[in-house]
This record gives sequence, C-alpha cells and structure tokens, in this order.
Amino acid sequence: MSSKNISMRDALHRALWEEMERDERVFVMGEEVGKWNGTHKVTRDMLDHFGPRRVKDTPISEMAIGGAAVGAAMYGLRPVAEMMTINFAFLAIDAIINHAAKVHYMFNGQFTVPLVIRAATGWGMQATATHSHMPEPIFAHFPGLYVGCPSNAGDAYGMLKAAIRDDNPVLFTETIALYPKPGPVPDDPDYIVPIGKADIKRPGKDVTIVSFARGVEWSLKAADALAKEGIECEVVDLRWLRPLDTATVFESFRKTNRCVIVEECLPHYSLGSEIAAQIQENCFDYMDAPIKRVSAMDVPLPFAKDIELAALPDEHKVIAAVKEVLG
Amino acid sequence: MSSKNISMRDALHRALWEEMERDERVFVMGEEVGKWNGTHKVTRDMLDHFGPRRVKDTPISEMAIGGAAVGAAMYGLRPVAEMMTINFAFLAIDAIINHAAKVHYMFNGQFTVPLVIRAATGWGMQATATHSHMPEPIFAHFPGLYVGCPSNAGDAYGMLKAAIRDDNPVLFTETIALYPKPGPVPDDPDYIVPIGKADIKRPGKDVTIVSFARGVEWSLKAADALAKEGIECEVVDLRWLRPLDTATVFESFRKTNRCVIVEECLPHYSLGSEIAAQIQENCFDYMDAPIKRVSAMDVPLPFAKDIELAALPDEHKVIAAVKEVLG
Amino acid sequence: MAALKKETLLEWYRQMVLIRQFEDRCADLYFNSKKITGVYMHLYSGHEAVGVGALGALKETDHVITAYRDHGLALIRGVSADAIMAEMMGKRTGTSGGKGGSMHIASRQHNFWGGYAIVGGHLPLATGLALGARYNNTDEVVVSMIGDGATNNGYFHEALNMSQLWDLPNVWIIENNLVGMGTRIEDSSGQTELHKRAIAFGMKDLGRVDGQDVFKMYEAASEAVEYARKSGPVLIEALTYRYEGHGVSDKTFDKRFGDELKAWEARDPINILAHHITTKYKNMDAELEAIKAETLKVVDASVEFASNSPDPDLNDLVANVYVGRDYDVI
Amino acid sequence: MAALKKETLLEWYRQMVLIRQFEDRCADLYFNSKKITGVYMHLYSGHEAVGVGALGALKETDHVITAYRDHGLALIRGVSADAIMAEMMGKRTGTSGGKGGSMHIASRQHNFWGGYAIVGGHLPLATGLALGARYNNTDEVVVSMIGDGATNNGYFHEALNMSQLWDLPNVWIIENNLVGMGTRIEDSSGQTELHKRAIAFGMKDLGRVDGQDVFKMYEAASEAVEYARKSGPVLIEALTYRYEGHGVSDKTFDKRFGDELKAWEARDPINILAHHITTKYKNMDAELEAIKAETLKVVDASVEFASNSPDPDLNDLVANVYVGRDYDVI
Ligand SMILES: Cc1ncc(C[n+]2csc(CCOP(=O)(O)OP(=O)(O)O)c2C)c(N)n1
Ligand SMILES: Cc1ncc(C[n+]2csc(CCOP(=O)(O)OP(=O)(O)O)c2C)c(N)n1
Ligand SMILES: [Mg+2]
Ligand SMILES: [Mg+2]
Repeated sequence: MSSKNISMRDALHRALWEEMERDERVFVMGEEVGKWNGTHKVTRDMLDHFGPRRVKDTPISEMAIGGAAVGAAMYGLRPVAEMMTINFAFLAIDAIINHAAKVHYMFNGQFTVPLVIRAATGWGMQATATHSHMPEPIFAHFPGLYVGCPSNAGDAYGMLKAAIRDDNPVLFTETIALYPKPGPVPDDPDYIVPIGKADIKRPGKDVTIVSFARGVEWSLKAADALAKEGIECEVVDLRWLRPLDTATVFESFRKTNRCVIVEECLPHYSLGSEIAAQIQENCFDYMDAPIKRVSAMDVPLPFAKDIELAALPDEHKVIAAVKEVLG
Repeated sequence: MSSKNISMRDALHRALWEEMERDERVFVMGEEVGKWNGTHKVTRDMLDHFGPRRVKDTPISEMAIGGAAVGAAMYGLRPVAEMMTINFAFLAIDAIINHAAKVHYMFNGQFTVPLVIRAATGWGMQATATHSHMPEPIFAHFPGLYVGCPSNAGDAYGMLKAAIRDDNPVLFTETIALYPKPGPVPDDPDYIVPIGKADIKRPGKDVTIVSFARGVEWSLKAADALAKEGIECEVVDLRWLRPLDTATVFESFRKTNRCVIVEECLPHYSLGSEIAAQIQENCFDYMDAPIKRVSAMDVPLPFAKDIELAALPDEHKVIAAVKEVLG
Repeated sequence: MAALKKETLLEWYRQMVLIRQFEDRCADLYFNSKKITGVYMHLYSGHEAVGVGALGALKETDHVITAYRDHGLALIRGVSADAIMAEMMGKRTGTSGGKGGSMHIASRQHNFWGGYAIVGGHLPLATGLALGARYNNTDEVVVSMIGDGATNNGYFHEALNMSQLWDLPNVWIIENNLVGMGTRIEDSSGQTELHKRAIAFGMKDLGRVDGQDVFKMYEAASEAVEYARKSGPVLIEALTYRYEGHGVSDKTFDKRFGDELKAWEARDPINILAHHITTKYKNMDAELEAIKAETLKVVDASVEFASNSPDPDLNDLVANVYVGRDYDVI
Repeated sequence: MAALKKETLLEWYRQMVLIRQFEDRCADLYFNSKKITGVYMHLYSGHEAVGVGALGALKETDHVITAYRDHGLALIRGVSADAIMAEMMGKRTGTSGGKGGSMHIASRQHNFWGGYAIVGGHLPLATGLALGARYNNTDEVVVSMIGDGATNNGYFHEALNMSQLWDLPNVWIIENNLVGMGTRIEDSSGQTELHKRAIAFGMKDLGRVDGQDVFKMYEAASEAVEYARKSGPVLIEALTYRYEGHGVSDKTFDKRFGDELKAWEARDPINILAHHITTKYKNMDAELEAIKAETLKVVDASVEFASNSPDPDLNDLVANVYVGRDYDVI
C-alpha cells in the first residue's frame, strides 16, 4: 500500500478529518478545539472547515464534556470529545466509567455509546506533578470501555479510525512526545488498525519486550543496541490496553521464554503488573527467568528537568532490564 | 490484652469517637454524617455529642468535600471526610490524587495533609453497576496516598486510629458486608495497627493465600475446608494496599512456593496483578506453580441477585484455585 | 393555557393513581413479601403531580431523563407496569433485563432515557441528548428531573451552563422535595430558592411552581417546553414532598418529619386533582373509582407477570458489556 | 475608605513595577536565554492592580491561594524574588525546592498557600483553609483568586456553595481577564456578569470592579475582607486583562486580540497609579524612577541568585513523597 511520511499529529488530524467527512454524525467537542485549533493542533482548521455545529468549543467543564458526549452518543451522534490532557480526565472519570462504560450494560443493550474520548498523555516536559500522568491502566481497569494508545503515526491513524467507527466508548490517548514524530501512514482512508490487536514491531528470539505508546520507542532503541551485542529482542506493541491482546504476548513469550515490560506509567497496579501476572499464569512452563518491569519511578513528577528525566524510563533502563532477564 | 467482641461498625465508631475525644483537631465531615447519623451509622450520635463544629453535614458535593478536607488538613486540622461510598469518590479523585496525595511533594514539604477519607466499599447487595465498585487498587496506583482496607473489627479499630494519627493522607475503605461482623477489639485506646503492615491470619505451609478486606473471610473459610483435606493454607491479610507489605508476602511464599490471590476487585490492573508480578519477580526460584487470581468477574455488576453473586468471588472459587495451584 | 379536555384530566388522574398504587405495592413487595430485594428503591409517592404535569406537556418525540426516583416517570411515559415491575424484581422481562433494577428503569422506545443513580450524573447526559436533538435539526426537547440535593453538585453547574451556551432545548425541572436523604435544603444550598440558580447561567428562570397542583405544573411546563423548543434552556423549580423515606433503608423518616408530612398530605396531588374533577364535572365519583380499580388491576397483573418471569442467566451476566463483541470473562 | 498614606501608594507602586519587571524577565529567560524551561509559565502582567489592591487589604495573618498564574501574588505577599526565580528555574533554593515550578509557587511562612494547576482545584482548598480559620476561632480571612474560565467548573460551584453554607471567611475574587486560554467569556459562561453567580449561593455579591485601578480594587477588597472577617463569604468580579498570551505555548495571542490589547494598555494599572501619585504629590517623577531602578536590581539579583543555585538531586526526587517515611523507589 502506498503511504506518506507524516507526523503522528498530522496522522491524527487526517484521520479525524476524514472520518468527519465520511460520517456526518461524527463531531468534535472540547476545550480549545475550535478557535484555538486544538491545544495540540490535532483539530486545526476544523472549525473553519466544518463550522461550529460540528466543532464545539466548550467551557472548562470536564464533567459536562464527558457526560454530554455520552448523552450525544446515546442519542445517535458519534462524538469525539477532547480532554486536552489525560490529567483533566480525572474530573470526567465518573462520566467515563459510570456512564460511558456502563450505560450499554446497565440498560441491557437499549443504548449504545459510540464515543471517543481523546486526550494527550505522558510526561517528560517539566509539566509537574498534576500535569504528568499516564494513568491509562486505571481506566483500563473497568469493563465496558476500550483503551487505545498508539506508538506511531500509522497506528495512530488506523487506531483512531477504528475507535471512531466502533460502537463502544473508547479512551484514546496520544503521547505528547510522539506528536511530532513522523512515520508512514497508508494512503487508504479505510485503513483500520483493529481494536484489541497488538503488533510485533520487531521480531526476535531471545527476549520479548512488551510495551505501548512511547515505551515502544525506548524498546526499539534498546533492541537496536542489544542487536549489536547479538541479543535479539522481539518488541510487542500492545497498542490497546483494553482489550489486551494477550494471545500475541503469550505466543512471543513461548518462543523467547523471557520478558521485559516497558511502560511510561507508574509501577503499581499498572500495565507491567497485569502482563507479568498473565504471563506467569498462562506460560509458567516457558519461564526461564523472572519477568522485569521498567516503569516510571513511583513518585509524583517534579519540575526540575534532570530529576524528572531520572524518574522516566528510557532505552538504557530497558537495556539493563533485558540483560538482567538474560541472567 | 483484654478485648471486647463488637461489630466492625462499632469498632470504627469507637475508634473515631476516641480519636475525636483525644485530639480536638480531628473532625468529621461528609454527606449525612450528622443528623442522619451516618449512612452506615459509623458516625452515629456524634453530632449530638461533639456538636456541629466537629461533625459537619455537607451538601452532595464530593469534589468540594475532598478538596475542602485537603485545605483543612493543610491548615492544621485533621479531617476525617466520609465519601458515603467509594463509588462517589470518583467525583473526588482529582482532589484526592492531585491534591491530597501531591501537595506535600509538590511544595517540597511545606504543607502536610493529615487527612483520612473514609468510604464504604464492596458489593453483593444488588446495588448495581454504578454503586458496586471496589476500586481501591486504582487509588493505590498513585504515590503520596496510603490505602487501608480492614478485614475485621479489631484491625478496623487499630487501622483507623493509625490513619487518623498519621500525617499523610489515607484512603480508608470499609467493606459494607463486614460492618455487622463481630470480632475482638482490644480495650486499649492506643491500639494501633501500623500502616503498611500485613498480618498472617492463619499460618500454613502448603499454599499462601494473599487477600484483604472481605477476601480474607473467603480465604479463611476456604482454608478451613481445605484443612479437612489435609491442605494447610497460610492466609496473608495485606490490610494496606499502599504501602504494600511485600516482605511478609515473599516470606510466606518462600515457604509455601504456591500462591492464590483473592480480591473483591475487578481482575485487570488490580491487586492480583501487582502481587503476582511482584512474587514472580522476587521469588522466582521458589515458584512451584503459576500464581492464580480469584477476582470479581470482569463485568459491570447487574441487579439480579443470582447473577450478581455469580460474578462475586467466594470460598468455593478460592478452594478451586488452591487445588489448581497444588496441581 | 388552552382549556383541558375532560379525557386529559381523567388520564392524568389515572397516571397519578397508578403511580401511587404501584409505589405502594413496591413497598409491600419489599418489606413484606420480600419479592423485591436489594438495598436501593426510591418511591415517587407525593411527587405525582410534578411528573404528570410536566410530562403532560410533551410530545411522544420528546425526551425524558431522571435520577434513581424513576418508576413514576416511566409509568407516565407509557412504559408498561409489567416491564417495570419485572425490573424491580430483577427479571429478564424487565425494562433492563433485570440488570438495572429500581434505579435504572429505561425504555428507548418511549424516549425514556433512564434513571441514573449517581447524583447529578444524568444532567450532562441530558445536555448531550439535547445537543443531539439540535444537531439533527429536530424540534425535540429534553426534560430532566433534578433533585434539590443534586443542585449542589458540580454536574448541575457544568451541565446547565453548557446547555445555555449552546441554546439547547433542555427543560430543567428541579423536584424540590425540601430534602436529599436527611439533609434539608437550608443545610445543603446557600441559595434555597433553587430556581434562582438559573441566573448563574443567564438561563430563563420560570420560578417556583406548586408541584402538588398538576394544573400549575402543566402550565409552567407547557411554557417551558415551548420556550425550549424555540429558543433554549429553561429552569423550573417545583415544590413537592417525599411521602416515604428517602429509600428503603431510611427507617426514621416519619419521626424526623412527621408533622410536616401531615401538612403536605393535606395538599395531596391526587386529591387536588380529584377535587377539581368532581367540582368541574358532575357525578364523577364512580368514574374515578372505576379508574382506581382498573389501575389496581394493572398493578396486580404486573406483579403476576413479574413473578412468573424468568431470572436472567449467566449468558445475560456477560451480555452487553460491549457492543458486538463476544465477551471473555476471566 | 480611610485616607491612604503616601508610603502605601509608593509601596503599591513598587509591587506593581516589581511584578511587571519580574514577568518581563521571566519571558526573556524563557524565550531568549532559555534559562527557564518547561511547557508551562503564565504571567501576571496586566493584572497587577487586582493583586496589589486585593492583597493590600489583608493582614499578614490572612491567607492567599490562587491558580497557576501565581508569581505576582507571591511577590505581593513578600515572598522573595530570589526564591521565586529559583523555582522558575527549577533550583533547590526555589520556594518549592525546584519541584513545583512556575505553577506551584508557595510559601507557608507568608501564608501564601500556593498556585495550583488544575483549573478550579484550589477553590475547595480555600474553603478548607477558611474552615480551619473558623474552626480555630481566628479572625483570619482567605482570599482566593479565580479565573473567569474557572468559574464554569464544578469545583467553583461546590466550593462556593459550601463556603456560604458554613459562613466561612472566604473572599472569592474573580480575575476576569475576559478569556481562558483562547475562549472568550461569552463562549464559556452563560452568565457573563460573573459576579452574579453569587446569587446561586445566596452569597454577598460585591459586583464588578475596575481591576485596572488599584484604588477601586483596594476599596472593594477592604469591604469584602471586613465582611468576610465578621460574617461570611463574599464574591467580587475584577475586570482586567491579560497582556501576554495565556502561557508560553500561546503564540497567536497578539493576532487574535491585538486591538483590544491596545485599548487595555491605554488603561495600564501601573500608569493609572503613577498618574494618581504624580497628580497628588509634587515632584514625584524621580522617586518613581528610583523605585523602578531598585526593583530592577531585585530582579537582576534574583536571576543571579537562581542561576548560581544548585539543582535538586536524586535525594530530592524521592523526598517528601510521604511525611516521615523513607521512601523506597522501585
Ligand atoms: C454523587 C453521589 N453522591 C451521593 C449519593 C448518595 N445519594 C443518593 S440519593 C441522595 C440524595 C439526593 O437528594 P435529592 O437530589 O434531593 O433527590 P431526592 O432523593 O430528594 O429525590 C444521595 C446523597 C449518590 N448516589 N451519588
Ligand atoms: C481542570 C483543567 N482543565 C483544563 C486545564 C487547562 N487550562 C489551563 S489554564 C486554562 C484556562 C483558564 O482560564 P481562566 O480561568 O480564565 O484563567 P486565566 O488563565 O485567564 O488566568 C485551561 C483551560 C486545566 N489546567 N485544568
Ligand atoms: Mg430532594
Ligand atoms: Mg481568564
């Protein structure tokens, strides 16, 4: 398939734009999505092009953004609501987990909630403690919701389309540090990355590295470096934290027998916990070494640059962990 | 130490009452804590006895209950704020994780937040999807907060006292189904169950069962039944989900080499995930079998009684899991 | 207000009596025969005129959404008593297949968008429904009931403000029964004239209405609905009273508010309407009695229906977690 | 209003000039020398009279809390420019040891309870502080600044209502600079006269005040503080203007609001005060120039101090996660 090299920001912009062209029920709402062109410019020019009916600037009212998006979705529209950053989604978490995720079940299928909640995520920009969360695992804790977190432009394009076209509510998070990074994006406006399908970003036989979002970048860098030492890492990009594609993870692990999980999230009750637990439960006889987790340090994030970066995972920490599991 | 057999409800009531008598800075606020005597009657008679200065009924304003409690704690009071049920704490999660848990760090120790947030938790009463959460693990995901969840009257007494006397914010959850259950409570008003200390509720050599709150009851029942078949389970009651007493868990596991984790929570990104991940990481050479998790089913909770109970863990599911790990 | 037909008055009477009987029966089934179980059930008794008057101003294509005190509104919307009672008992034939219970009665087909148990949580949903109605260029309006206690929640502020900004067809009706659980409005709202909160949003304020009098309610709601259909959102405060405890767990209500309850019962909404009918038309007593007998049969039949309905099974437990995905439960 | 002493006016002038210079320097350090880094920095330029007039009405024992646009208020409270600048640069000598950054300046010792970056999040904290002040039977009041955009958040509604219910000594001051990020008040608030939101809480409304004129601000704040000290909460809306973009990421501000900015600069708060001083007293030009020179030295020195301060280290990274617990980092 032919493709173009564009940034993840542009890939998201294009996906959203095309879906709005394709389906009149799709519309955008959120803080600064219109006149300001979006805090991260994913919705740029959309107000001009689609007009205020379909591009709705909102007040600073996360509870109402979340809840109104649920109501509009129940009515039959297909809202793409932007939370500006995932940090502000805590104010909408009740609307997300109690209503977006439960309305279909609680009323026995009478209503559906075809809703995408987009939010920028991640840290490493001195954004400080309240503005540096990557709490996707706590949203993925709850059934009824899907959680997607792309690691690159092409996936972002296909995953956002999948999310918008799906009839379930999806929390879709976009790592801020990845927005400017270019990557090939297929020229096909119907290119879809299926919900719940992981992707092997690099094949290898010695160690499985399971990651998502920015962790994939660190993992691939580590894999490159390790390859020079003759260590072949298989890098699995989960892409979705819910549903989890454990089949792909298990298959890889049964081949490599060793695993490192890399996440930008806090360590406890997190992605690494879940994956490690599932692997030991399902692939016990294949385990040649304990599974290691590379996570953010278990602290609120400080402002000062160097110590913030010290708390963040990176390829060096991944390399060290891989060497540890290789013994 | 002499003790009396009282319900967990009464133990909490007594602990809170005594702490209010002991320290004038301690006060209670929340929905229906005063005139109504508390939704779960833990604060009964307190308004009459301590008066409206120290027992404050609030509007249905969880964001403000959470935030005002943080402010009062920063000022130097020691609020015990009641969230009625943990389900409503989602509306206060921003105040809890962004302010209660981070203010001490973010301002470099200038402020402390000696705050206890009490909330009834758990399910199995046909309370339905939005009112049947046990999301303690997602709160325990964040550093800066302690999370305590007693399994019986005596622990509830000593843990609530520990929480109130500590200078850190504590989320303290009380399983509704346990409120009426009696147990021995020491006659010592300074009886403290230290924060972060697990407890072996039953010693055993064959399998370690790690649990907390109501899970301990199921675990002990299962252990009793299994003992009749000659299987000796060691039941570890974590008591605190943060900080996690992994030392006690590891020590037990290194003895039994097998483990089942029992939680009333949803399964993904949860307590079982974290404990299983930590054990395989730290006790790999002691693992004789995969660690199993017994959790609630991964569904929103329905109203109808039988299917709700089918989704809940119980001693039979624990017994089955123990037999599985014994091979 | 255009003159009301006799049939309309009788239909209102039928609805109000049906609600009262239905709620009384629910209490009986909960406290006595224990055919209804669980910890939450909130009755609409006392509020009948608010719901009947307000929803009487709607077209079928309009929408209704509310909190957990929802049985009465569902009945007014025409949802069958059978299906509601079956839901109360957690049966598969219930409005929500037994998965929602008392607090989550809904019927998509009747544009009754459900009861919601998180206080204030349904208010932005109402904003969203109204957005949908406007987006699709319909003339539909969305009526949302709001408890007095719920007006102190952040959801109320954000949802109403947003509806005003976007000129949405929302009719916001505060059912002010003076109390939320055990907390009186003086103890929960700095502003006890709740309709005045409209000014915080620059919203049209239709003031305080006597919620015991179905005519007053109907009149106010008609004005509100017309305004919302053409222009934008509007707020009404209906004064009413909760005849029973907050929910089934509230055992001390009588003691706490006994005298006040008596005073309100003296202005019972059903009696007010009955009095109006019997004053206006001659020899109506028998007809009213006949209506009562008929609605009682409806209630009896609903218990029969619900009792004989099947329970949901394990397939139901895992159904509808997601749309279009067979659900693996671990 | 009691007659103001000349020293008071000069002190106000000093504060306002210091803020303006400090903020200009921050911009320079961010955009040019890149000594200040990160993604968030919000300047107080244009708002000086609001802060100086309002905080001028306070005693040292009173309390102040605000959002992320906090440098100016910290300076007014007497926090040293050195410590603030060091915080801007993330240094260990900063007010928050370099862990808070621009948005989280605080000084317990000055009863300056900090800047907070979650919009509206500090408002219930202010309610709680005022509760503490009342609980301990002090005469302290708590001044909280609120952005116009923040008034649309649930926090605003819940926090102000609670303060009214409990008659707390809260002075709520809306700094209405007409915009939150890029959203104009007409696009964010159904009610654009924001002070009128007081009626939703039955709260004393002190109306709209000219926030460019430090005398008007001081007068209104004095009345508010006196009222809060004796009776309960009060709301003021101060009209003002943001001279710079929302924060450092806002590059298009000039284009969007260029003409309006010019109109507001014509009513610059520092000029208004300077004009008053030079009109009232003779030959003040040299004195005002001297003040400017002095404050510039303070700013210069703060940059010097901050630049030469040590960075926090890994021990700082793990310190103060919990009180009194050595923290294990996994
Ligand atoms: C967010 C939230 N907080 C608390 C509760 C518990 N609760 C259920 S109903 C209720 C009182 C509501 O009162 P009101 O809004 O006046 O409605 P009414 O019951 O009088 O109809 C409370 C506090 C809840 N369900 N949701
Ligand atoms: C809860 C939340 N939502 C969104 C943001 C992003 N944000 C930061 S400042 C701001 C605008 C606030 O405007 P206003 O309250 O008027 O204050 P001003 O910046 O004008 O001083 C927004 C939307 C945030 N920090 N917190
Ligand atoms: Mg009420
Ligand atoms: Mg503003």
